[in-house]
Amino acid sequence: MTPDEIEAHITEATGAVERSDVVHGEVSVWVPNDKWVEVATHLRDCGRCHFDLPTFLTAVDLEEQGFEVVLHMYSVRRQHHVNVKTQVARDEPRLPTLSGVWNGMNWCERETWELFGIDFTGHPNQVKLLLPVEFEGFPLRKDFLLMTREAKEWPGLKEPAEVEH
Amino acid sequence: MGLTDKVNFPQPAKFILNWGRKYSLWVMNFGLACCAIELIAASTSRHDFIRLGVIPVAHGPRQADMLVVAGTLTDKMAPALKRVYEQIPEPKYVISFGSCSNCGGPFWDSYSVTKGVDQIVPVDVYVPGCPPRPEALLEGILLLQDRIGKESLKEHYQRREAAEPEPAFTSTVPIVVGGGSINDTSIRDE
Amino acid sequence: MAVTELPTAGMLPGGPGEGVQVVIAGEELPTQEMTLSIGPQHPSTHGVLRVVLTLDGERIDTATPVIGYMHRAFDKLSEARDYRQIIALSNRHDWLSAFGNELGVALATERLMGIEVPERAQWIRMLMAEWNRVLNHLMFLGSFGLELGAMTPMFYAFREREDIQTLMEMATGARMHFTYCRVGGLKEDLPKGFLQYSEVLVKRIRHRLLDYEGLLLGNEIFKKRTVGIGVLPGEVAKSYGVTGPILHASGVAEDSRKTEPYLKYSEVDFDVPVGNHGDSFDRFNVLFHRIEQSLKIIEQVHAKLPAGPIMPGKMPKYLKPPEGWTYVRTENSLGETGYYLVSRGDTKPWRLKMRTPSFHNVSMIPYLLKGVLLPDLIAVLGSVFFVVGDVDR
Amino acid sequence: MIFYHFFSNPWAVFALKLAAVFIFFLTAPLFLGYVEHKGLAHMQSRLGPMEAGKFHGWAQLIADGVKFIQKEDIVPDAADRRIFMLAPMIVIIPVSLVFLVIPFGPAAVSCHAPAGAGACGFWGENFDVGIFFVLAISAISVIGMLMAGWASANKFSLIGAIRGAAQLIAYELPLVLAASAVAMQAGTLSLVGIGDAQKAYWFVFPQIARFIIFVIASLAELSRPPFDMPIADSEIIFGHMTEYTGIRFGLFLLSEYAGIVSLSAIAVVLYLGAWHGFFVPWIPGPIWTLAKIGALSFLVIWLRATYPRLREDQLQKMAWKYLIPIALVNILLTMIFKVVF
Repeated sequence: MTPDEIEAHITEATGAVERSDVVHGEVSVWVPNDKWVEVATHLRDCGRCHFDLPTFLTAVDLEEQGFEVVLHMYSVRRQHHVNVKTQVARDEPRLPTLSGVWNGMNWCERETWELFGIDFTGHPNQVKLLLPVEFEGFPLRKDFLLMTREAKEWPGLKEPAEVEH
Repeated sequence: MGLTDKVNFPQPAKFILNWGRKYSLWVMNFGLACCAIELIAASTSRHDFIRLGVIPVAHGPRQADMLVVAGTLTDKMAPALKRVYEQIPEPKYVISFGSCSNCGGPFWDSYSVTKGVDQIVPVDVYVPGCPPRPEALLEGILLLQDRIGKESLKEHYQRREAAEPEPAFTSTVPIVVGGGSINDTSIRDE
Repeated sequence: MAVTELPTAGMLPGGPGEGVQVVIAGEELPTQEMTLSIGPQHPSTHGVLRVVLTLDGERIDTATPVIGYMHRAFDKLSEARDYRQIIALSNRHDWLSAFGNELGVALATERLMGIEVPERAQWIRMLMAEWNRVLNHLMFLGSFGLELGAMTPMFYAFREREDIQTLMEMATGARMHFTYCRVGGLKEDLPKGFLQYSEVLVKRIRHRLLDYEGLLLGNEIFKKRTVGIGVLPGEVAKSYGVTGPILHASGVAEDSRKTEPYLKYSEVDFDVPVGNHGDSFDRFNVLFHRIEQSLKIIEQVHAKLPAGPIMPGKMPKYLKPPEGWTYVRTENSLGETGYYLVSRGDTKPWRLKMRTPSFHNVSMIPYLLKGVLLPDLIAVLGSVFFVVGDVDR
Repeated sequence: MIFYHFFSNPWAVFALKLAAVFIFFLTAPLFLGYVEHKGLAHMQSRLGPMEAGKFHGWAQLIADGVKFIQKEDIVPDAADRRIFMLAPMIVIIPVSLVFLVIPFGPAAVSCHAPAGAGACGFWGENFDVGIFFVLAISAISVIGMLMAGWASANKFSLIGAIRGAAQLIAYELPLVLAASAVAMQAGTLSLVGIGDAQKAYWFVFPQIARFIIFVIASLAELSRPPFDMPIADSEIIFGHMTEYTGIRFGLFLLSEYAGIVSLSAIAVVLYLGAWHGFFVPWIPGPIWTLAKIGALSFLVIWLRATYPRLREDQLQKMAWKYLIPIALVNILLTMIFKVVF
């Protein structure tokens, strides 16, 4: 399917799409939190979508608007992509888990929980994946500062225009 | 150990003992990141540091004489490095291979990277580069062998004991491949 | 675990897959599981992966990979660096396919900024990407032999790698982290004599691949150790997000060089080697044949390389992609490496998520290791191609 | 005449032989280790040791030895101290005893030694049951291996030791069966006698299968590739040797290479015509023996460069399903031929 067809199909079939757009040939659909699992399951099982390869799941810090969780999927058979996005609140980020839908989501969600602090309810094993157990804080949030940079400016700092190439 | 840390040997005996240590540096390949590949490259066909008696068949730390830390050391990995270092029997030598293990390298501002292995273990030779060429490691080994050829084990152990609680580079002034010294502040202030 | 649950016992004649029912006397005796922690510094995990095993004799009950020993915070650091510096940083996460990584960053930025890359630069990028793929696959072919106890392929692989690295050094000036891509094109044009040496090298490596075929793929013991070990069905692979040679070995020919050609892959002719069974041997067979396909692409690039500039005429002084986002996927050596780039119009990205193949490959390890013998851990781990820096980033 | 008196004194002969055996026991493994370094290196397009001792690194293993004696002697806290320290000795002593009975040449002509000291010749001792002495004593090393593995209090060591023991049990039988067929054909258990019996033809020619079984079984007993599962470095670090440092580790290494030499020597005596040469009969017997031992040891090294390792259960399967039945059939055939002809 072409990006526009996917957009139309998902909007129609799930009835849960808040808004959608197509940029650089990539479809994004925004869905509410409570329809998250439902939409993902539909995209996996529907014969026309057939998204069988979950590419990645991550989040983007939107500062005061909370976090945007992005799920990218690909269909090997139909050869098309989709980005399913949802926004979670900043003060209590919470989202139902997708680890029952695709096996691969287990680690992706663990990583996202660890780096952004987004709680995936129902996740079977939500423990630290990359960082040591004693690490505190959620490093990919914008309010997590790189202390080395804060302490001292990098001595080799140059603006791009100052060097050739 | 045993006698070697208590007695000053006469010159011929010392020469033979040092010669043995110099040409039999079994290396514990503590390959962590990119530099590990260059370390392996240094041990294989073209560069082949086995020529110099650096033998990469020590699979465990117990049989090793030299620890080459190649690559980025993270805070999560640091306890493992400390443990491996402690498992190596004396006399042991440490080569810090690559910018990451020297000082954090391109990940200097990361929240999870240890900025320099000399915070964890004492270092004898620093090999700069990201990653250094295998030739740089070969030079580091040659310089280390020179030093081993001249050292006295008794003094070696005394220095180690004096430096015991603090790792850093107090054991002896470390070698920096390509010249310079780690105490040379002129480079930093530039 | 009760002894009765064991269909076959590994240490007795028969072995796995033989279907010999072994009745163990003294069933009432309690047996104890052993927990064995392999890694983070262990010869078989090529890197700092740790696998915690519970063993029943030599049979693995459960295997839990523990990652993060190489987590260097690429995602966070790239938010503090401009695009030029990110190219240098991205080299380092998958150190065996450095060029493929920097290519992805450059492509993502170019797409967001709408930069048209000159023809010649695209062809050269493709040439370098394929040479990098050969470098990467040679490394895995060699190290797998070493882990199974055959020393020689490792040394042969490095002999070839040295040759290719000399070639790469001619163009880029670096042995491992090339930093040859620039947003918009390349650092500089190919030096004189590069193409001739490249042609010579293609022939030489094609000839030397016969050695690997003899030492590994055609070796009876190698086959005994790998055929039927760690079988991964295509559906399971896909549900874990596994891509690249492992997915191909499971019979799924999904390769973004074919399905969504970037650079000039639509203008060259090559095949995607596919396995039938998805076992360790198939994964290696696929890897081996991918080298041949890469060499084939390289030969076509030699013939078709056009003349022209390698950077677009006018580049902005500051790289400031407009507000927006994009996801660029490239078929890197080990699978799909993608960059999800969110820009807010600054010189630094707002968010750069790196999607790496190794992360997904490793997440699939518990599935493959369930119920195999301890020696097969090597055969499985070695054939689940991963680079630890690519797993942890 | 002084020589006559010297050689007729059994104690002098004994001392001389002991010294010779000891020197051979120390130098042959070192030489083999050096050949392995260089041989592997040249097979893998590198150079191998070049610096130690200046000329092509000939002193590499001596340097290793000098280093081993200086290393710290670590006994892990959790280890069973006495057994841990005893294990390397248990491994190396049986291996060294095997060297006592290897015959390198024929019985000397002008031999006037009194009865009781054994006939005079290029061997340490001519036992009447030499072949069983060798097979029995070389099996003792595995006890040392088990001791080392158990006492190290290391899981990798334990797995390695258990593998080693399982391997030895599986391969001792084909080894003994293959050797006993030779004893049957020669009509004697004495190694010197077996050597003599091959004057007409080498025992490898009548039945090559038996020789191959013997070589495979010895490789497994030595834990050399492709049967090096007990010390498989990529799985279990170094097997039973994982926790050993310095000179104790050196003893393990020495026993490994001495084991290669001794089992090659036994194979040469049993199958490859011991000191009997061909084409150039004027070359003395001991040199023939040494050359054959060298060639066979080189084969062992060569295999290391070529083959990956098998899996433990595959090895067991090979032993019980193939090698032992073939060896038994072989014995049967040998018996029939012996009776008929």
